[in-house]
Amino acid sequence: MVTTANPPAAPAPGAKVNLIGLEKNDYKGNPSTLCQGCGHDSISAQIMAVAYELSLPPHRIIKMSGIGCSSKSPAYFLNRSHGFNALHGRMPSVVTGATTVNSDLVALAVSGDGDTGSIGLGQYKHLLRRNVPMVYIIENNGVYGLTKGQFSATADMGQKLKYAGTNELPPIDLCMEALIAGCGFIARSFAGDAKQVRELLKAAFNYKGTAVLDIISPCVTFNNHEDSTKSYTYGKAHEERLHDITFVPKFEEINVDYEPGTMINVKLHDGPTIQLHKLGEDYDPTDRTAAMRRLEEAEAQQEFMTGLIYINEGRPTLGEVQHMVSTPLVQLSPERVRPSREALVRMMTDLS
Amino acid sequence: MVTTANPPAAPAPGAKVNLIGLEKNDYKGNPSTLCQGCGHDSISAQIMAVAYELSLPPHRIIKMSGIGCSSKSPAYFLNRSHGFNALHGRMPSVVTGATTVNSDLVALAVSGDGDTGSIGLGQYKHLLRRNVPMVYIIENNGVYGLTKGQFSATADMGQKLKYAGTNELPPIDLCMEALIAGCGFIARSFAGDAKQVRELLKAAFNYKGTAVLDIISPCVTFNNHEDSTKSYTYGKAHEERLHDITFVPKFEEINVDYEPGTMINVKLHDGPTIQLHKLGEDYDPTDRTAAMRRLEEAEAQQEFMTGLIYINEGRPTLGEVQHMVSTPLVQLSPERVRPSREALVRMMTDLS
Amino acid sequence: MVSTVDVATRPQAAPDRAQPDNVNDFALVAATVNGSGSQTANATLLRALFKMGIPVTGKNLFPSNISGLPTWYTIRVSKDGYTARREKTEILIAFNPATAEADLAAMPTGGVCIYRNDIRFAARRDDVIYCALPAKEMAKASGADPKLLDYMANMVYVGAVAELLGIELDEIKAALLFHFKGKAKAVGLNYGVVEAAAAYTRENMKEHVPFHVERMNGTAGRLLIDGNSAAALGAVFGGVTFGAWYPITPSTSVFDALTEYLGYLRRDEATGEATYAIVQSEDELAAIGMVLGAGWAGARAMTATSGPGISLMTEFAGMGFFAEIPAVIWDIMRMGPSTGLPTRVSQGDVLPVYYLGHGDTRQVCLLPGSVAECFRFGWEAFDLAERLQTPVFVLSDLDLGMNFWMTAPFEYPDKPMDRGKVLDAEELRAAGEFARYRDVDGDGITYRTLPGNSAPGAAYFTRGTGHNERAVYSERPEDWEQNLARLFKKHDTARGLVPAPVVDQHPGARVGLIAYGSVDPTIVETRDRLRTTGLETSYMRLRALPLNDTVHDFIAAHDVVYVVELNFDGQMRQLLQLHCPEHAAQIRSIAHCDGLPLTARFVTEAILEQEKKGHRNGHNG
Amino acid sequence: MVSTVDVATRPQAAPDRAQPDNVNDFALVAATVNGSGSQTANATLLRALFKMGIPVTGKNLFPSNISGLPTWYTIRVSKDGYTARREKTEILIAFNPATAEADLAAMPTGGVCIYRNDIRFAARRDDVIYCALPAKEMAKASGADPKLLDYMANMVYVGAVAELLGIELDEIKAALLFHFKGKAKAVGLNYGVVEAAAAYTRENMKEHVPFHVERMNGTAGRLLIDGNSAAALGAVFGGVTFGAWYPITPSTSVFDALTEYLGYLRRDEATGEATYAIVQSEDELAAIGMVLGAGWAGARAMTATSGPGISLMTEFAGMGFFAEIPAVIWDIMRMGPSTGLPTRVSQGDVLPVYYLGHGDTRQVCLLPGSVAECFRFGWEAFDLAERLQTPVFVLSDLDLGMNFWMTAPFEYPDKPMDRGKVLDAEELRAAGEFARYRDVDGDGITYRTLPGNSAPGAAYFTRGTGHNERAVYSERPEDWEQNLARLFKKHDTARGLVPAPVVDQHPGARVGLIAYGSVDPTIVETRDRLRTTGLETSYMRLRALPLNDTVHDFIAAHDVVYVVELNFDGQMRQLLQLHCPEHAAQIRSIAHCDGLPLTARFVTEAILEQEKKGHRNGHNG
Ligand SMILES: Cc1ncc(C[n+]2csc(CCOP(=O)(O)OP(=O)(O)O)c2C)c(N)n1
Ligand SMILES: Cc1ncc(C[n+]2csc(CCOP(=O)(O)OP(=O)(O)O)c2C)c(N)n1
Ligand code: SF4
Ligand code: SF4
Ligand SMILES: [Mg+2]
Ligand SMILES: [Mg+2]
Repeated sequence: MVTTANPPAAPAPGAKVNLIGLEKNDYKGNPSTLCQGCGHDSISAQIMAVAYELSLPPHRIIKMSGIGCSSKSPAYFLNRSHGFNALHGRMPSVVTGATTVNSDLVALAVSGDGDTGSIGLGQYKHLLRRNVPMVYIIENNGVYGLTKGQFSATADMGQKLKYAGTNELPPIDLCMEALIAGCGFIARSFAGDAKQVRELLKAAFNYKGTAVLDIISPCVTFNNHEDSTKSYTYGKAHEERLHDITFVPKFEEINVDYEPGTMINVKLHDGPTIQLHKLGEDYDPTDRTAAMRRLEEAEAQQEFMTGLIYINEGRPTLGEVQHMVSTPLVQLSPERVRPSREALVRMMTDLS
Repeated sequence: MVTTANPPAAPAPGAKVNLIGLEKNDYKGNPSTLCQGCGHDSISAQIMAVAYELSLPPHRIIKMSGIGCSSKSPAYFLNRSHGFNALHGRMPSVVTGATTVNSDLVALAVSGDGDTGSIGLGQYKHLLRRNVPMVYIIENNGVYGLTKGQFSATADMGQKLKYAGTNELPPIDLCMEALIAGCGFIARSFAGDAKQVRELLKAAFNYKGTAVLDIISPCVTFNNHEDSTKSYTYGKAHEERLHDITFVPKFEEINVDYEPGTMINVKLHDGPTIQLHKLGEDYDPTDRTAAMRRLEEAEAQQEFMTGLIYINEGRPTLGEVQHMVSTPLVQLSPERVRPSREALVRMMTDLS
Repeated sequence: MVSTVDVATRPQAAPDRAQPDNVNDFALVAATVNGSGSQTANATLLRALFKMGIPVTGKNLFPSNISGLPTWYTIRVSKDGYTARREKTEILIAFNPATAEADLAAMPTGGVCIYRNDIRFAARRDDVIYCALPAKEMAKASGADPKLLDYMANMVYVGAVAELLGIELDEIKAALLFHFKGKAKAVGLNYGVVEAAAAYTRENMKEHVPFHVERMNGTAGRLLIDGNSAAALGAVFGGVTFGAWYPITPSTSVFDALTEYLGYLRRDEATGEATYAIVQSEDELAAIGMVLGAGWAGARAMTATSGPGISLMTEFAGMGFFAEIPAVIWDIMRMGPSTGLPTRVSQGDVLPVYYLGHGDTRQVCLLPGSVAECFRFGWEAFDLAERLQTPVFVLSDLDLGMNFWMTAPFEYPDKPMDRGKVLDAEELRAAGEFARYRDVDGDGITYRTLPGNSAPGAAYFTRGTGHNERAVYSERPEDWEQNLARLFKKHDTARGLVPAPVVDQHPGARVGLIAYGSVDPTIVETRDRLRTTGLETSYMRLRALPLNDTVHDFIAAHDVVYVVELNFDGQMRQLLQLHCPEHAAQIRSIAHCDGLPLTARFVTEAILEQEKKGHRNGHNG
Repeated sequence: MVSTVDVATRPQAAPDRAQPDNVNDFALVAATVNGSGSQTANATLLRALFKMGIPVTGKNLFPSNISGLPTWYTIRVSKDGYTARREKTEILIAFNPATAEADLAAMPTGGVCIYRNDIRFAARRDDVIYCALPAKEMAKASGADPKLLDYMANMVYVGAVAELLGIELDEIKAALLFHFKGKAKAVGLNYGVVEAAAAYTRENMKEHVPFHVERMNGTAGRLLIDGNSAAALGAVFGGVTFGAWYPITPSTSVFDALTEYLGYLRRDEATGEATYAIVQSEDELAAIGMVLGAGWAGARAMTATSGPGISLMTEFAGMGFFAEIPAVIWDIMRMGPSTGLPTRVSQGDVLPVYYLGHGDTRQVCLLPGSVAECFRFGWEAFDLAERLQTPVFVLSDLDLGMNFWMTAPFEYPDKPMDRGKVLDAEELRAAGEFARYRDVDGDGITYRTLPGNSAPGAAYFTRGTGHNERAVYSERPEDWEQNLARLFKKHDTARGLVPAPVVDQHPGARVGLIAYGSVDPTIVETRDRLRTTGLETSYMRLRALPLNDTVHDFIAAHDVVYVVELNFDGQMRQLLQLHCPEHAAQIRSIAHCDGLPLTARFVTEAILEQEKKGHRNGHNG
């Protein structure tokens, strides 16, 4: 958890600041060049809000992305964080390298359904298998926005698009893919559901492994007609929340108490809690088989289900299985990484 | 189905021949250069036997593979079939092109766990999504044989190897991957279980879409020690058959009758039947959710379950969604593929 | 309301009445916001001018973005028929507040600035003529659906420009009819705005505009089309049966057009079923894999991509070369390295594609220099790929591929399809013997069979590993050496089969120019300009790689040759120096690459400068 | 039983007793079956000879297969210290029935054929000396575990060879001790067989063998090691902290060794925790992606691969060049194109790697010519990559990487690590201003900050798209042009930073030789041979790309230079011609590539032949 990493700086007189003395403005990015109303921009807004609320030190965040409208969006938030706009579908490998050598960094990745589900599917699956510590947001609009409206691998079967015609292939469910790849934090949300996106993001930032957020994010230019399951209208009309989710930071007391059975508390590794308030159904996101069944159902019934689908902090992260020294590798002194003259002599004698 | 495609040739006097007048020898390949006792060789043997039994015309089979010991094996069977030893992990795309332009061909692909599960995972998943008509055999030994014993993505967690040390990552289950990718024929078997491999292969050759056979095929040189779940000894000791499977060609009458409930008959699109004789459990391989649950269980309990895990011929194949003329594209006459002089003139006037 | 620069303040520089107007020889640029539908307005102007018989070209300079960023569309009218880019644009349509200031500043003296009247210029120049248009009001007045207002606003400048330059309104109407495929309602709505804007301009613009167009006979029998559509149409007439692709700018429109044309021209009359298959793959690696699989099985298969996709195809490209599988790959070049500038042009993939693949590879490349050649190479590439049994790369670029160019109607293929050395079952039974990689004819090209061939001995094993004549894996040194030597012999055979350079040798010229692809129109204009300075030049336009001997002769015939190309590293210059080491030092590079097509002015000056200092092309290795 | 060619049938050609024996100047080849454990036997012989002070090299010619196919292991003993491959092998150990016939036929007259007595030669030559060994029986007699019988059978030839050539049994024993890391039981078992075989040979072999070895002082203070281990060790002393890789022959042993050495040398004494991380990736695309991510974050990161992996890394390589990210990529070159021959050597990736990536790219390449240089470049590559902020490719090959070579002990890095232009928080606060891609120092190399830097303004956005000095996306022509021009300026800066060529200029020599990498030993021997024919030569050994001016001077100083390399296309010759166009025609190519290391005989003859016909290197473009 990184919220209190930095000594609070002196707040600008009068300005409203967070725990580390930063203002909302310190989390801003460049003006967006995306289309007016693009779902991706509303997600960017939530990212900025959450980073501020959680008092994340911007310099410890790295913004990672592939290629696409979605992957452009890191330029539109957190200007005080380093960013890496990688190659199409290859962001996961870059994050793996960066986070492994510097465990102090908090990786926030933004990708698209094409970037992750089409060209990037292999890297996505192998990243999840390694449980690389990061927040992995998929801004899922069912099309290739930046190349003007072709079907992506998450487009629904039978869906029609102006130029691309009718999609005759079944969609890839990136949450199900994550689940069977051993991912321990899987959520689906909707760019139109700001509060849920925010709470899920907070939880994700506090999860120790790979946290996947598959957020339906309408492409207003190429895939926002009523009959598209990735449109605002469809989303607003059909979203089915699994629960109401609230993130409670570790320093906040939970003193309200609820009737038994109306809420599930999920404690995270270093303190904070995710509160899941029961809605229609009984759903336990810590039960992997249940999650699988529920995803199956939702797909079969074309149900737009959102919320925290699965959470489990049990698996070790890639960093953990590397058995590294606690100091981030990039901070090791020359002496610790270049063995001594004597060591070389020893090797040479052993070899001769 | 291709069994009676060719007019029977005149059988060599005295020689035992199949329906199309070919001898066992006509299905042979070059001598194998794999290690003595390699599981891959026993699978090759079953392929030759089945091709002969089903009277498959060799010239209509294409042998496709990637790179690896497993991928070498097509050189060791069916010398009278064209073969394509593609790039590491990229066989699926090559098969997609070849079968789409010539629907007369029967694609028989052999890959390895590294070829399919590591470098090839993306192409594997997208091929399955398209439901390309083919038999896709994965000779799964949990290691990279040809590069001398590194862990592949299907190696069990905690497994130890001489050079590679201990595997700290969870295995990828290529059957589960196939299932959620929409594959309609998914079987797991064991190179040591010749009969089951044979019957599954017969069924696979008669299935209209992508038929996946994940066959545990021990690497005697690098991964055959007792404590390896991919060893002969382990396989022989732990194999759990879901059922006894018998393939019944369409021209054979099924006249034995079994007590109700002891057998499931699965009819395939053009006549033949797969008979599943009940063993310990009630298992219906046509129920997708059940299949998913069963795979989950097996993985959780580290159970070595074999048999026909899932079958469903419902989904259209890639060829079907292309709405092509019935003649294979490669057989179309020049007149049918080069429009007329008049057509060009028309286009030119439309454009000016 | 309209600016009328009164006599007192009229700029000295402004054209003197005595001086005749500029007729049919100027350029205009429409500065708009992308996604606002200005493409229709620009296409309408372009087509109307074209139909008035005036030679035109349109170039779209657009951002890598979907909507909201600046776009510039330049239309050059040239009575002399020049179609290269031209720096100077005398007429500015300033419809983008974000860039209006800079656009105005960039105008030449005496130019005309047609602008949206809600734009306020901070630094108003007094050496240009202004024409303000109440675009928003007129758009509203049109009664169009609110969603379409921006779009309609652009029609306002169409009307104004037509009025100011004298473009015939009938041609505007005809262009709209063409654009909207005859849809009366759309045409009516748009044309209404155009007429109103024309009328408004007529009444309010008192100032004389010293530019106008006059009907002439410079485009008779020709049509306007973009290179990517031409390429797709060529492929359709080349009998393409399989296409696999992954979207990437600027190649996407190749497959958009291909899908459209195949739909018209390649369905069974009776059943409406397709005689082709198109697969949108998960990435370029899969796309070329599918294409090689299809080509191996005997289909005419193609893909189209751009730089990043080419990089991803590297491993398969090497396999195609080594396993000898026909395939056609269109590379619509954009600005690299890396993701570079997706919407800017370059010729930066020549060297990397020629050597694409690790180990010793040489790829065959075609270099179309016009939309007509895009069409021709569209079908010819298949003949070459199947004849040579190798991948054939067609290197077009964004300028040629995505912009409209004038052309004579395309010529129907002048030869039947060449399917290359394929033995069918009968031929094989007759021949008796078959070894996939045996050089029977001595041209390095061997015979192949297709899967499905029922003759005994037809089958062979295709592999990227070393093999002997019978396609069996072999580590024997002789087998490797012989096979690779044969592959390079085949490469030499290719020199004679690929389209030869087009040469215009000027008797006694000291200086030769070599160029290729979309740079051609620039060279045509450059040579005329050089001639006026007294410098006569010869010109060789390359149309393919590998190079052949005519290149030697051309270079040998001149004291110096300038290789003009749109990349940084002088990539073709390097290949020419390697091809003619004995002339390497007299081959000079004029390589420039900033995302824009080369202009005749730039090339002319670059050559004259080098001629002055006679400077030798230094160490570029 | 043993063949004793009696006097009557003794071949004329057989060495005349009068003639002295060949001492310390011959080669032997052990023809065995791979997977049979003959590597231990061969390594033992090699090491024993080496420890007797006799210069040796061992070359393993193995199949791309795990077990059952023919393998040949050649040991050359050379009192003169030559280590290149040598065609002639006077002593044959024929232990593989499958190849025995051909192996025998290939022997020189007067050679010695030591064979398993169960092998029957159809065509038995009478101009060689035979020594038959009851290998199977002796293996059984050893009482070893049946699983180990093949293995023990190989120990039999070790004993016989030792006896026949006079290799000291103590050194054999010492070698076994070294091999089995002192495990007494294994040593005892093997040595027992060796002794028995030696005794058997002593008793049964009556024939005089005209070859023997004598202890000398040619290897004092040196050791034997393979290039891949040396590379790994160099990386460890270079402070590598991150490695990502995907297995591929012949590079796999780089990471095997790296993992082993890091385990010894780079764990925290107290906790035993690692100061490094190694990830086996899912493919090479991911491997280089991880390495770039780590390099961007500030780590010294590397990967190792071979041809096919290089092809897959193309897109990321271009991005590394353009986004300016340090990375070290070892390419252990094998035979390409395509999958080619995984267990055969070539230098076929020079040109493709130098230009790796679409668009205008130029990669920095190091060319180690010895195991000592593999070690040195192992650490120096990181200094260069971080100094130049670009991927650095180290082009080794299978011969250098997988075979044992003699070397002096490696020298400890002679300079502290150069981490390049990295601004930390303090420096940045001091500097105040920061623009990621601004050329402050005029050397084309700009300053970078690492993620985690807390100073305001430290953050920037890394991208493969066009950008301005502040790393902001830009389509401005000037921005693109300036940035690319700076990248090429940086490339010129690199010319001065990479290891300079090693030159041995012979006063007045007409002929110059240029080579690189594992071809070096061949050139050393070739020059001696040429000298005996009266042809003195100069020699320039290239150690890196880009090339620098010393190359001009060298070429200019000679009438003709021969570029000797192990590929088909004369790849370095091409780069040299491009680097020195004014000398292009006097640069000749001696390129040969059949999977085997070049021999001095071949190169000598090739040069003499070209010298005779003075033929010029024609059109290779
Ligand atoms: C290797 C490569 N292939 C193709 C492209 C072209 N391209 C850019 S973005 C994109 C698709 C993006 O779709 P998605 O990830 O869904 O993002 P969106 O624009 O929909 O947010 C493609 C195909 C590329 N940049 N690189
Ligand atoms: C692009 C590429 N990377 C790496 C290799 C090296 N390689 C050859 S086979 C192989 C792994 C094969 O493993 P698997 O598919 O499981 O087959 P097996 O040998 O185990 O049957 C690898 C990594 C290659 N040939 N090509
Ligand atoms: S095209 Fe679609 S995805 Fe891209 S910015 Fe516009 S709305 Fe967003
Ligand atoms: S190494 Fe393993 S997989 Fe390869 S042939 Fe030998 S036993 Fe089979
Ligand atoms: Mg998308
Ligand atoms: Mg395997």
